[in-house]
Amino acid sequence: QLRQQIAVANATELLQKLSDKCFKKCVTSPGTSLGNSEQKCIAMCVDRYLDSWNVVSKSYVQRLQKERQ
Amino acid sequence: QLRQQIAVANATELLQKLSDKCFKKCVTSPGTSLGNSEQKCIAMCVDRYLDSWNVVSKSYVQRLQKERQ
Amino acid sequence: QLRQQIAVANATELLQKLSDKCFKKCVTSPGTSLGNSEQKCIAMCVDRYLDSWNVVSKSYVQRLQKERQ
Amino acid sequence: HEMQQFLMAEQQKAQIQQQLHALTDVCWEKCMDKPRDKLDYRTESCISNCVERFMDTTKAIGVRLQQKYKEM
Amino acid sequence: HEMQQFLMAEQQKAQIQQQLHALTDVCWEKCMDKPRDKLDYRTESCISNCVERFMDTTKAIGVRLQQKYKEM
Amino acid sequence: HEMQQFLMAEQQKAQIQQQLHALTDVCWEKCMDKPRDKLDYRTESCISNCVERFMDTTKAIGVRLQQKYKEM
Repeated sequence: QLRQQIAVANATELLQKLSDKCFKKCVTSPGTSLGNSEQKCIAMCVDRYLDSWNVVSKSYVQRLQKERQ
Repeated sequence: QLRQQIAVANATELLQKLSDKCFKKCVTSPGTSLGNSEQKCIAMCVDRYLDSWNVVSKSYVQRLQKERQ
Repeated sequence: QLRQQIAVANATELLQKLSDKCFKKCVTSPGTSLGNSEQKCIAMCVDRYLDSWNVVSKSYVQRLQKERQ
Repeated sequence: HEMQQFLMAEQQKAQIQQQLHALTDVCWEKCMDKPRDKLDYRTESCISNCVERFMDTTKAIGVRLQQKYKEM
Repeated sequence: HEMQQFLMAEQQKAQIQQQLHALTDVCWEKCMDKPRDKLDYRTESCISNCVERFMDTTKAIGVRLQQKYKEM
Repeated sequence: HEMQQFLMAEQQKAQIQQQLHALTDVCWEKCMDKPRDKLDYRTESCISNCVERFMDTTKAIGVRLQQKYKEM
């Protein structure tokens, strides 16, 4: 149950961070609906952020392993 | 007592946010006292922030209600 | 033990803040190693941040004392 | 049970307050330039659009994340 | 009682530390450009003015908020 | 004892997650301009360098802080 709470907390933090960052990058002047290009930008923003998360994780783990040797 | 703690926590967070935002917006180069125009700017900043809070609350609640239908 | 926990929490927060601020100020485009000028900038950044911390503490305590009178 | 209900209601209220703080923060930065003596119409509609679009954005991201998790 | 006093004193200390972190943060961003090899006089007085003016600002805002609450 | 070990392992996992969030945050701001339809090579290597240099920076600062504490 604790494990689940941590997973939920993580997903929540990810959703908050993504909303914040992708809204700031993609919706420069908020109108009466999300335009097409804003929607595309948001989708790409999410995908690139997850890519970045993966690159960060890989680099971080490699670094920790190098330091342990 | 819990209700009171939440209210206090909220007021504290509001005071911190306002100090931070209005100081950044209104006091560009801090001198030996708060100038007249800085004081006016701070007062307007507080009033507009509370206005914004009200607009946000109204829009947020309307949206939640629309989604529940 | 509580006192120690607070001290550790403080040191951790200081280390996080310093990493964040000095990395942003000194490493503008991260390369394959920290360059000489980046290292110097980081060292100066830490020293100046601690200086600033001291100036802030002194001013803050003086102000609190003035207000108590 | 009453205590538990009370606690959950308070927790929910605290969460909503938290979201209002966050939204006001985002939309203030997005829409407010120099604070003036009145909230003009342009800024007001910017803020209310900002809240709506931010919630749209969160929703769109939630959907996208679920897709991604399924693909994994 | 001793334990309680100790805890409250520690809590107060932690709060002050927290405020010092926050103030250093704000005034560093306001006053420090590129870090140099010494804290020059101009930056030092900017920081100490920044602390004083920030505390003035917080006070002014506190007063204004109380007025507003009374008007409600 | 098992429970304690489990809790510590979970705590450590949470700390690592926290660091990954923070690193992704810093390196995203440092390396990503407008998000495109692919992660190009330049951005990818910027991010991985960013992680390495950030960790170097934290290490260098830790060393410096310890020196400073000894001098006090």
